[in-house]
Amino acid sequence: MKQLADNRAESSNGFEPKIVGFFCNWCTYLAADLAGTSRLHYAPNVRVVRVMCSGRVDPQFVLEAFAKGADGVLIGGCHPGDCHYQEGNYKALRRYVLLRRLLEQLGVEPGRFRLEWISASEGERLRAVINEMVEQVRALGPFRGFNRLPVKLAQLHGQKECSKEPASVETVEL
Amino acid sequence: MAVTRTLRYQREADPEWTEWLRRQPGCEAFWECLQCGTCSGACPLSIYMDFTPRRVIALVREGFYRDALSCQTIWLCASCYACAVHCPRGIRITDLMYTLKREAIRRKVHPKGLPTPVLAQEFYRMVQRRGRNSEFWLVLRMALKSDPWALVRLARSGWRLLRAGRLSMRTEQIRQADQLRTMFAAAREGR
Amino acid sequence: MALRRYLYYPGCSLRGTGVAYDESLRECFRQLGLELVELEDWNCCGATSYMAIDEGAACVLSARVLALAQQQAPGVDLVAPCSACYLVLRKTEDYISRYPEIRSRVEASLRKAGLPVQIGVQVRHPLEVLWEDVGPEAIRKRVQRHWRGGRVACYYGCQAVRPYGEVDRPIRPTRLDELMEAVNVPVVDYSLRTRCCGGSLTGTIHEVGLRLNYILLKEAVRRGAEAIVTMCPLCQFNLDVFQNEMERQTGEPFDLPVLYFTQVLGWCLGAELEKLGLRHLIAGRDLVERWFVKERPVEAYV
Amino acid sequence: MSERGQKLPSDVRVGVYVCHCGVNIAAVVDVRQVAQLARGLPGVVVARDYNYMCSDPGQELIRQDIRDYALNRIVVASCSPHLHEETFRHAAAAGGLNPYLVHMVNIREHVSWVHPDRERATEKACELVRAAVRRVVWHEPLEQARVSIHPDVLVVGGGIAGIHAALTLANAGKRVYLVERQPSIGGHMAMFDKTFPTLDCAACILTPKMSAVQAHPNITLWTLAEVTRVEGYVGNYEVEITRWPRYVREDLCSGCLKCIEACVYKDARFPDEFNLGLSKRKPIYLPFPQAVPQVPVIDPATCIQFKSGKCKKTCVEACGERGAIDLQAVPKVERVRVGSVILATGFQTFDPRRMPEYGYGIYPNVYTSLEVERLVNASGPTGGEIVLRDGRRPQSVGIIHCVGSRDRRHNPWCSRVCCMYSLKLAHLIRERTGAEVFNFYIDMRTPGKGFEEFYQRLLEEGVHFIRGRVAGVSDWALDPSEEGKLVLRVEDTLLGIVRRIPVDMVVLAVGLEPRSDAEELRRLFRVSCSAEGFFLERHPKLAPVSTFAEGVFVAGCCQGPKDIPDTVAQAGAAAAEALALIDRGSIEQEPNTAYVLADHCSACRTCVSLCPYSAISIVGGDGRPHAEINPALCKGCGTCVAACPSGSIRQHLFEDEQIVAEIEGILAGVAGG
Repeated sequence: MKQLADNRAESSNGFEPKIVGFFCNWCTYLAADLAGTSRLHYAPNVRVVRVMCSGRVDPQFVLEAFAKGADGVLIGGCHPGDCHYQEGNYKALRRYVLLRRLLEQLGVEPGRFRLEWISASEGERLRAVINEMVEQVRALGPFRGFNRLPVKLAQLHGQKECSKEPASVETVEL
Repeated sequence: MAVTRTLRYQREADPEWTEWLRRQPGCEAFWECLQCGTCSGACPLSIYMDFTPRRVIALVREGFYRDALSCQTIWLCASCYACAVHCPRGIRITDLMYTLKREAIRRKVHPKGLPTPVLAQEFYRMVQRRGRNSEFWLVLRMALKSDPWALVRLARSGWRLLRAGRLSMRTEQIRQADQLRTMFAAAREGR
Repeated sequence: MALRRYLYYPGCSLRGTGVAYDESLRECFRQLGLELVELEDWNCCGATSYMAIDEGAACVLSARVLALAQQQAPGVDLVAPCSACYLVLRKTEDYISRYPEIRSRVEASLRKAGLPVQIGVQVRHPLEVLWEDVGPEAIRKRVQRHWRGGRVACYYGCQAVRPYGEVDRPIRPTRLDELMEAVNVPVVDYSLRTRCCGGSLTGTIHEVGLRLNYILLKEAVRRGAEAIVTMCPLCQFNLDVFQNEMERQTGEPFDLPVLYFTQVLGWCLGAELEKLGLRHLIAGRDLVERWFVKERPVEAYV
Repeated sequence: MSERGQKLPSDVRVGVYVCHCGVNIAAVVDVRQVAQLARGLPGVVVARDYNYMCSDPGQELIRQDIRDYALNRIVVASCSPHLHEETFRHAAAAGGLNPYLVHMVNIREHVSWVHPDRERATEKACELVRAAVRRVVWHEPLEQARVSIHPDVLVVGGGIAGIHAALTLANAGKRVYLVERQPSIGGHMAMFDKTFPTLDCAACILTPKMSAVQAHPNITLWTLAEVTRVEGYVGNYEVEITRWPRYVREDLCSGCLKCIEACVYKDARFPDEFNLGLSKRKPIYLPFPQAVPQVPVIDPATCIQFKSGKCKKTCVEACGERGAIDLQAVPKVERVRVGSVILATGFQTFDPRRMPEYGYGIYPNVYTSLEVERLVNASGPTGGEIVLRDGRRPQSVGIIHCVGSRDRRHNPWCSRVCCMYSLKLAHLIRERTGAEVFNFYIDMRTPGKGFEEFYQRLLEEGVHFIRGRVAGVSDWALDPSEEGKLVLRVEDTLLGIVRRIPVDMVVLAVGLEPRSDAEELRRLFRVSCSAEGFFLERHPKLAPVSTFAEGVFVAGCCQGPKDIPDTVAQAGAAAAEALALIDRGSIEQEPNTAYVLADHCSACRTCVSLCPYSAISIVGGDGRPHAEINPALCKGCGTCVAACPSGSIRQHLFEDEQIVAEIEGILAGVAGG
């Protein structure tokens, strides 16, 4: 009980969430560049990992980020129909929907994991999304780690390092 | 022949006041003003004003708050919002005028002899006490306070209204006037 | 037709000089099968004067009205026929949602009074209700009487179509014109349809207020209108009451009926004549008496 | 971990360079502290901060350090990789290092320009640098692949921009496909009478260029045509163009126009599109006298034959043996292969019906500036006479500037050309009618060559310039002098007085905006648009005609409002960029392709259907089947990499190890990680 109270205290004062962003090279990364050239100020809590396409974001990266202590993960891609690679963003969306379900089972609140379509011209929107998410995660408090891992998910998490066999979990249809 | 000397020293400007104004509800956007004059062109009352609405914005932008607060313009504004719907910058000029009115009354620098602020204050007092406004008594009190001669003119229209069954001399009052008073007090205290 | 229910907030004017609006609105809604339930113990909205004195108090006044509506009939729309009330209530909603400082003051006051703090009341103008919930086509089908009067100028006034409202588009609105045409009332193209009547200026800076209304009447006449149709008690008052005085000052004769749109609509829909508040009108009595008569149903003309 | 452990090179020597970018970064980020932190990171041999890393001495610093410290990895923390990744790769290559052993950290656009708090900005910069150092350790030397560039070029849009670009390319000996949607090329410029500020006749300067397009052996001109499908990438685009039928065969028509004369409609009675409805045309018509091609077109929406099938077909008769009229024509689809594309699709003017306060569509004597362009045009509906719709000659004219422009409710941008064309129209109206002309402006913008002089000339001509935005136009007369006129209510802001000005004619200087279907074209070519909807250039200063789709260039007003000289200059620039690409013959491709670890692959085929480029196939059917990726087709999106259930697809430059290392680097400071 006491620990819980401490969490609350921490979340209301001084807690700065750490959010890992996976931004696609052609839309959201450029939106962040545009926010820069437009000198739009926003919360400094997101650290961006550039990928060529939101379709490149492997669920493993997201799990890795949470496992290593991220308080939130934000994936940014092109709007539907705008993907530089035709439909990588749709693939990202399919994966996101599934992954969000898994994360919920693992005790990751929905507000910690987001997929947003932000085009190269939407610097203003990028700022809004980041500020909103930072506030949301701040309100949730620090991420305290996954629930006890169901076996299947443990496999999924470690699969690239420990297994050369195709995984038999839900992710195959991604 | 009398000549007037008009000169503004920069020390008369108060940029902090401008900053304060900008933080008031409805006043956020005046900084974006292009000085295009659409507000004045759209305003049906601008032709009676000592400064056009555009010039009032120019004054507040530059921090010349004395001119902006003591002018007649803000009391001629009938709050019709024509300026606000036409403004290409989305400045809610009417709400800015309200803020200036409040500030003028607070600082007691509104032009004397104009009945508009008197009406506003009388209206305020009446509703504060009874929760509703009774047109007859409101007009009577305002006339008595500002220009008793106007009663002669008012009597004529009053008579017509009375004949048409539109003048009620009853004092309107809500049942729970005390509840309203509690609410005002709570709001003043804030959170 | 299923009876639709609305909460009704008459506002101070409809208790005094705007009594004709109150009577005709109730009758008009009854004709269309719309029920109005008056909000209990409503208070003044604060009008234009309150904002000029105390912003917080102004918001508290309107917030009480909204909270009463929430308390007495949650989920039911609140009809505010006075354009000023309409704008002020909607503006308050906007301010509460937009400015946390105002929200906290308002919420404190509501809490103290034991009123609901979460307010989700839709404030609507009767024109908006008739247009959206009934529709000009449905109204056209219910016409009972053939308009005998002359052409009218539709005057929207300012508040109802301004930034916080949704009655119609703010510049060159057309819904009132189209509604009049739906009941076969001929309209003129009135370019001053949203030009302000000056509101309370006729009471404060009388000469200026008078001039504004003179302009409105003169242009309506120039356009060939024989009457003006209004949708706000203050507009109706200003245009109706001072015609004599204008005539004295300018030497130009003015005797134009200044009607509420609910009076015209009500008559066309077959309302009882006595319930339209026609006796409260001041200018253009002769025309009013000639136009508004108990009439055979419209079939007689076909 | 074992796999990663194996790959980790034993002797990693990283150099870290933190750029000040003058004060752009250094004013917010404590660059010393960032370099200090970098020095302590494993593998880092040298870490420096320097004023301008992209400058020659900055790059020399990297080259020198590679030699002096035997560096084999470079991290540069400066601006966006979109700006200078190439620069630093070159610098590394010049120092003898494989360019793909460099990684950039964006601490300007993503840090110093967006986070004013020094402490937190520095913290973020430090973490990003730490992540980059961990990532770069996993970088490997890569070879660039090259793709050849098809020498043909597609130009979309036949206005002055498209015409100029097409001619420039064709004159350089390149084959050009010019696609225009209208029945004639010429675009908006063909509608103008005179051009500012020189007042030279638009037709006189444009018509020869239009004819040259028609005559040029290297240009294939398709009018009434639209791009309907685009595939492929820089160097090898495959484009499908749909050609809508003209019903008059260009190859057979002699341009005698007898068919038009012969039409069963003796009088023209349908609104003429080119004259914006100010005149009438027949169902068979020539869009305008100088149209290219000089071939009539039949409008099936108004032609009796198309509507009822019961026409005497006098046009066919008149054409006689030539038989150029083909009423059975159907849409035709062309497929072409090109190496590069120039988009020159132009603009549309703001529709003033969106601003009812100006009375367009309500009062007949309110015109748009484009309509007045037609009115003053010698080949226009009135033969250049400026008359109102009722035939009267206006004695007073009000020109309202900035209609739809500089307006947050509509288009917030300045349309750039309106001040100048308003001056031009004011001059022409005054010259031809002697009318009193009022210009209502917010700010006069005359920043071009000879523009200010033209403004001066108009001032001298006695044209009125009233600084104030007109609030409304109406026929409300307050005074007998205003009866029958349109009255403009405006604050003359220089006088501080509200004025009512009655005029006979109102001209709305409508702004320029993106074409309503720009969005569709944008998707077809996978370019980006700016927030207002104009095509987005790769860099506003340094790559003004390139887009984020390589090999696709933009010219003219589809990129933003501009006047004719700027449009032509930009079209020339776009043509030059295309030429440069073609003459290089081939282009280096970012080696970020995906590849398969054949031993790990179980040939489950998950990836095959995912690939948008059909780059993946299953090979080795007899022995051990596995997926294989054709590097020439792979564009490096990485979707298959993320989806591979066995982790046997990998991606150069975006290896799992690199990304995971980056994540770890970011979070290394978080407890419990």
